Amino acid sequence: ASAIKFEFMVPFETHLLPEGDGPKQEAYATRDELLQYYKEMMRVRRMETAAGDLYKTKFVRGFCHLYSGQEAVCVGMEAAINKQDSIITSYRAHGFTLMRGAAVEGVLSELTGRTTGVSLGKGGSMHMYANEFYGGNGIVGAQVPLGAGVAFAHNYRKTDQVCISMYGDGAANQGQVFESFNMAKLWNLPCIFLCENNKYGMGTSIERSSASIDYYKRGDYIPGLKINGMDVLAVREGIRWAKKYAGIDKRGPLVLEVETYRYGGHSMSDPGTSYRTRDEVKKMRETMDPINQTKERLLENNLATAEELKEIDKAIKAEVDDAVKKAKDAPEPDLEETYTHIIKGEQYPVRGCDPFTIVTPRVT
Amino acid sequence: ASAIKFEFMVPFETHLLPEGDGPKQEAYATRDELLQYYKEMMRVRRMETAAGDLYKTKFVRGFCHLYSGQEAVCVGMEAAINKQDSIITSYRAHGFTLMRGAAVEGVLSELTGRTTGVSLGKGGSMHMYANEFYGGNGIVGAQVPLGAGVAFAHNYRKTDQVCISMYGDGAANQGQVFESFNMAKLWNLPCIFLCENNKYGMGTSIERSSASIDYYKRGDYIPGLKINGMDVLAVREGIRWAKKYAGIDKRGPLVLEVETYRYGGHSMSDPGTSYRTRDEVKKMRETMDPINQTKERLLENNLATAEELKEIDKAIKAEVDDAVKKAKDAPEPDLEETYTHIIKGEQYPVRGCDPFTIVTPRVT
Amino acid sequence: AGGKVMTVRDALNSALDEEMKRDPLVYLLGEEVAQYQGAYKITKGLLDKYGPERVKDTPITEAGFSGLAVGSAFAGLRPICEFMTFNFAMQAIDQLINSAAKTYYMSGGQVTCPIVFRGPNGFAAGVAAQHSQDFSAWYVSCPGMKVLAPYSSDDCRGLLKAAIRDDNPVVFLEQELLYGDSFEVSDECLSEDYLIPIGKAKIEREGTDVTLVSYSRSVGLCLDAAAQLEQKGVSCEVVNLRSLRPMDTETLFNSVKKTNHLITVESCWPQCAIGSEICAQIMESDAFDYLDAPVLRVTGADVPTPYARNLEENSVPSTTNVIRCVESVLSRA
Amino acid sequence: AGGKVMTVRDALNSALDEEMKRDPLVYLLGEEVAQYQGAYKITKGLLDKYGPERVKDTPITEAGFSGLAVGSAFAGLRPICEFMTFNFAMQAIDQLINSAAKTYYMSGGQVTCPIVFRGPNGFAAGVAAQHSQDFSAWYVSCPGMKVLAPYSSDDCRGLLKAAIRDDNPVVFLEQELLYGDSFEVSDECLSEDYLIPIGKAKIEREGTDVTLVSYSRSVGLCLDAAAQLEQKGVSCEVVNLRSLRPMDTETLFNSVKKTNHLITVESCWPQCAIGSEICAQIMESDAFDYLDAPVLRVTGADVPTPYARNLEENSVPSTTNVIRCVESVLSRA
Ligand SMILES: Cc1ncc(C[n+]2csc(CCOP(=O)(O)OP(=O)(O)O)c2C)c(N)n1
Ligand SMILES: Cc1ncc(C[n+]2csc(CCOP(=O)(O)OP(=O)(O)O)c2C)c(N)n1
Ligand SMILES: [Mg+2]
Ligand SMILES: [Mg+2]
Repeated sequence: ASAIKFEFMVPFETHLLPEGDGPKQEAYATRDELLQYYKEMMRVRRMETAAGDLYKTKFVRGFCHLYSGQEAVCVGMEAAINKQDSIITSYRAHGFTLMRGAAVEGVLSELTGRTTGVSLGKGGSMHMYANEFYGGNGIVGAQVPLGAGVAFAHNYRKTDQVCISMYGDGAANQGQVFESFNMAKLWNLPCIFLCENNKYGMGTSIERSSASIDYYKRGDYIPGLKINGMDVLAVREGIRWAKKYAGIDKRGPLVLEVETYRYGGHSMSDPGTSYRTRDEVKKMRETMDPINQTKERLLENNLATAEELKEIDKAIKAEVDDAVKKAKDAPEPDLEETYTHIIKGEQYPVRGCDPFTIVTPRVT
Repeated sequence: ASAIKFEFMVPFETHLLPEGDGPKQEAYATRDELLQYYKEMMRVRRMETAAGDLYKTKFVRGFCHLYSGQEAVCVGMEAAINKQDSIITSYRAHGFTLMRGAAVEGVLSELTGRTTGVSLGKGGSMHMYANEFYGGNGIVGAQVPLGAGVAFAHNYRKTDQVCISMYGDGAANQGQVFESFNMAKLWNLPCIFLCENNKYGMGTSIERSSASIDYYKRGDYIPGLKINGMDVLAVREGIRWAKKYAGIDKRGPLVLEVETYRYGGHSMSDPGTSYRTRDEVKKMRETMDPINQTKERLLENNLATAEELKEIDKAIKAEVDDAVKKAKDAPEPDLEETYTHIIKGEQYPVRGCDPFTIVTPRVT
Repeated sequence: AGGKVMTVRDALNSALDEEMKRDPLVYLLGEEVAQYQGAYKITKGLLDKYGPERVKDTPITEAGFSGLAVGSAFAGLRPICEFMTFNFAMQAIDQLINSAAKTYYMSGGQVTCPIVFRGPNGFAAGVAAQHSQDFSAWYVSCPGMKVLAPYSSDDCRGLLKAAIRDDNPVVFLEQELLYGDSFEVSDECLSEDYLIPIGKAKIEREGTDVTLVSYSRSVGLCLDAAAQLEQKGVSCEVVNLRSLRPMDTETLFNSVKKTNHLITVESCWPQCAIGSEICAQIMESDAFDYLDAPVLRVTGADVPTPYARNLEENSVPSTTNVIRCVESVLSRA
Repeated sequence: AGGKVMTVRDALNSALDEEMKRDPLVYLLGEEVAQYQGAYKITKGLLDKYGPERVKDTPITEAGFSGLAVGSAFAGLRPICEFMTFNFAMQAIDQLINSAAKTYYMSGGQVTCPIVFRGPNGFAAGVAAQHSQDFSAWYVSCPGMKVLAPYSSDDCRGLLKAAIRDDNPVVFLEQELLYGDSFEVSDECLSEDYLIPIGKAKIEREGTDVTLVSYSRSVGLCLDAAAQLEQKGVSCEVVNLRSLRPMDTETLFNSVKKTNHLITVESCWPQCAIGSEICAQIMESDAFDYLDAPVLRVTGADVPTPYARNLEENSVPSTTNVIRCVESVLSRA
């Protein structure tokens, strides 16, 4: 299939890169590619909507941070890297879990706390993992050095792989982010630091949390790139370039800023309307939506018909509906599982809530 | 007394300051001023030598970090600020304790662990305090947000005072330094972050610890100034300007880098020769010594005679010798003091090393 | 009690409000405490009342902002430093211990640190392992710190006000699951100068057969268990420690001398926890001779908190655990 | 023991060396571990042998480099992360607990974390409050972590090698004041495959009258006290726990069943410490019935460590404290 050229509405911006370096301000994509991205973004969107519904009906408990609006980031990233490259992110992790190989059912069942969940029901919304996906981390900022460590391992093994170590605009001020920058630069690690700037921490806008909101420049001495995170092709091109820079050409770490937007509240308990206007959210949905943009590209270039897309939507809906059903029906873990997976290998007796509850778990 | 003009051998360098802003590349100083700085630097030097000797004779125990070579920093700073301005630094704190009002005897007696020590013998080398001097802190980097907090208090009270929050080139990579930068900038705090770059952490040169060794630029979005820390007048002018900028004009925080050098090892247990050459140390002593430079300025400009300086040296020697004697002879604290100053106000029984040792301390 | 009820949230909020009104040196900082009105709305309305100079939203930089708060306390202010939860204070614990708790001592009394670190601690519902650790024992271990763990609205008002007026660093451990709970409060408790003395326990319920000692939310568990056991003819005395450091062992031991049986109840992990300490202290005291059976501990299970509802339930202490222990010690007697 | 002696420093150094030789996935990082040969020279010679890719000097950024080490363990390497002292690990403790210890559980067994965190812990001489805290109890409280606290050269070799080969995060608590001490080592101990099983205590000295249980440097204190008490006709059994989590209570309780008296000896602050936990566990076990007197604890004083020589001495447990407790429990019997 022949590829079509797309110019980016929002250009990349660079920091500390030599003149002319950085990704091109355009991308080529085939029908198949665009259809795939459409499908993947739609799957994330539908899954997140289902997760929200499961939350409202009390099948999901505690914290639950949805990814709606930000789908182009996880889909564009996955399109640019390979399965041996690594990703780590914060608690807003459902989309990545899916993109790194989990089934919708695995994610939703984790949310409902069932044994069929990707973490066997033990991690919940914030703690999901997959092949070369290191979570799902609940402590703001803490995953950034972890990601640098995964990159360290790639470097140690002398591979071409990178680790993308992600954090939010709120997390971008955390000290260990800067500590990681320093080590990654000193040791020339294939680490792509990626700040997902969705404009808000919990209820704090970027201007109120960050003395500099040019997140792609905050690596200071580390080159940076700003990417339009509402355009899946821009994300793909940006990450593709970054992967070559850091992984293949071994030019050291990068700090990327991906501008994006979350449609919902910070978590399910936040209506998400006290610190921003409904209009702002509406406008973003109407003008920047990553799924709509991809849809328009497909339709405007006659790469797909509205019918075809509807078929895709329908199939995804069916997939998600089925997953919801399974996530509701799957069994809760055995109570014994309370005590398993504390440590690996030889097991020792574990104390429950009273001295009469002493369990020696099975070996894992 | 009329002031004489001195041009700086090493010019200031600035970061993010408007063209023409920053201190002048020259200073005026009177005979009295120069004599005073000479005297103060010499006093610190002699005191540190005495501390080293007391260490070798086992009157001082544990860690002991000397300030020899860096005297121009504490003396130049004190000349530029007033008694209501605040300073906080790391464990390399003897010089500041003196400059902020302690007597040599108080510092040395703290080192020998006597009740006449500035911290009653309870803090030792790393934990000395004085009026608007918040220590003497042993955890690398931790004093930096503390200093920002002191600046916060000045701001809260709407004064013109500043806090100078100091750290080393090794400490400059600590995450909480960057966290402090961010808050200080967001809140426009009168905080002067001051990196004392003496070229080494413990045994690690700046190139091996820091991906960027332009410490005055590492505030990124915070304006910076690089100062020759071997020249007491340069330090004075730099700090004077910074105090006006941050304290009086309320233009927000600054990041200063003061280039200096430590003559001795990192602490008394480090010979200080495995990671740098003897020649390097010798050359610094011969060409850059802050005390010699001041002496030469006095002599070359006929502001003082060699005789006069010798008299000063003699007086300081006598002062320090006397302090050494007192520091050796002063009594150790009462054993009861083990239990005092844990908390202020109402006291509760404190357990010693066994269940038969229960002491209710006196109220403090 | 005049029948007036108040939620724990309102108790905390009103205590903060009154103390900020009383002393202009008191200010509040933390994540989302101002514009968002607090992640759990404990600081609701305070920004409006006291303005952005005294109610400060911080960036998500726990080490930095708690260090800043400590520094401002050294310089004479009286900060109240909110952690969104104490789980996040782990990133800052060096500042709490090495800077806040130790400096008065290291300085020979020159530098004081009047600061309150507060926020929810311990279990919450469905938030998994990184968000439900109980840090009580760690802070209790550290000299120079006072550690409070209120249960009721009354506790919260009286202890928070006392903490803010105290000249030492105080760790004030709240419990998210209690915020919405209502408790009766007396007129006295509603007074602007209502202070509960730090270091004094409260007998929440008198009894004769066994002492249940606890703090924070687990006090409720003990009261529930006591009510159930009453049905079975067992009379439990419930001691609410309120203050964990200093701890009122006198009240506790007197209760033990009366009931001759003791169960400790908490939601810390079992090892080196508050219950462990009580066991040790009782062995070293004369109360030991009054025990008719060894002390038993009810604690959180010794596992990272799991997410799944049933596993989580299994890792949080319940009345079943308490009753089982009570029955065991009484049967041994 | 064939009369060969080895310092604790050499024991640790040789264990590191052999394990790095054995497994190319093992690497070492920390402040001053490479070019400077270690602040306390534990890593001497390793840079020369294994090169800068495997022996890495880090910047002074504990949270960052320990997080990085944990991440590399997730990705299959086997890092040994040195803290210059565990005091500085407090800045990083969130990474040790929330990232290293909990992830295997949270991931339902998907992500493993084979890492050793090591360095000196507890008292050193003349370094004051911020540099002499004993963190044993904090780490012991945390499920998902193994915690080792060696005493002798033999302990150090066998336990460090076991820790490096373990698939879980291990906190390995050394003691600076022991580094220069020499101990006899057996031929077996010198073997490259000498492993001491984690979770097993060692009876350092057999005795009949009272059990002294301890770990790390305090074991030496117990042995000294035992020697002195022998003069007075008291026979002490000294149990070296070696492993604090998991803890070999079986060996300990068997000893108690024999001697009927127990003293715990450690240098943690008293509250919520290892001794507290042992008191609690013994109450909950059948060993309790064998006790002829309540357990007493010897600990560090409940104060921030003072600098002055005499105050410092007064805050560190001594043989006097041990002997006083032994005499007390025996007189009660
Ligand atoms: C260390 C720490 N502090 C606070 C929190 C509570 N918290 C969770 S998410 C969040 C906001 C983070 O914002 P951002 O980094 O922009 O990520 P986003 O949610 O927008 O993806 C906060 C304050 C936490 N989990 N960890
Ligand atoms: C958090 C922490 N990590 C490590 C140490 C041990 N340490 C003390 S001083 C030092 C080197 C600091 O170098 P620098 O900041 O350049 O200050 P300088 O000694 O040169 O004045 C180190 C690693 C410490 N005290 N605190
Ligand atoms: Mg955000
Ligand atoms: Mg330095």
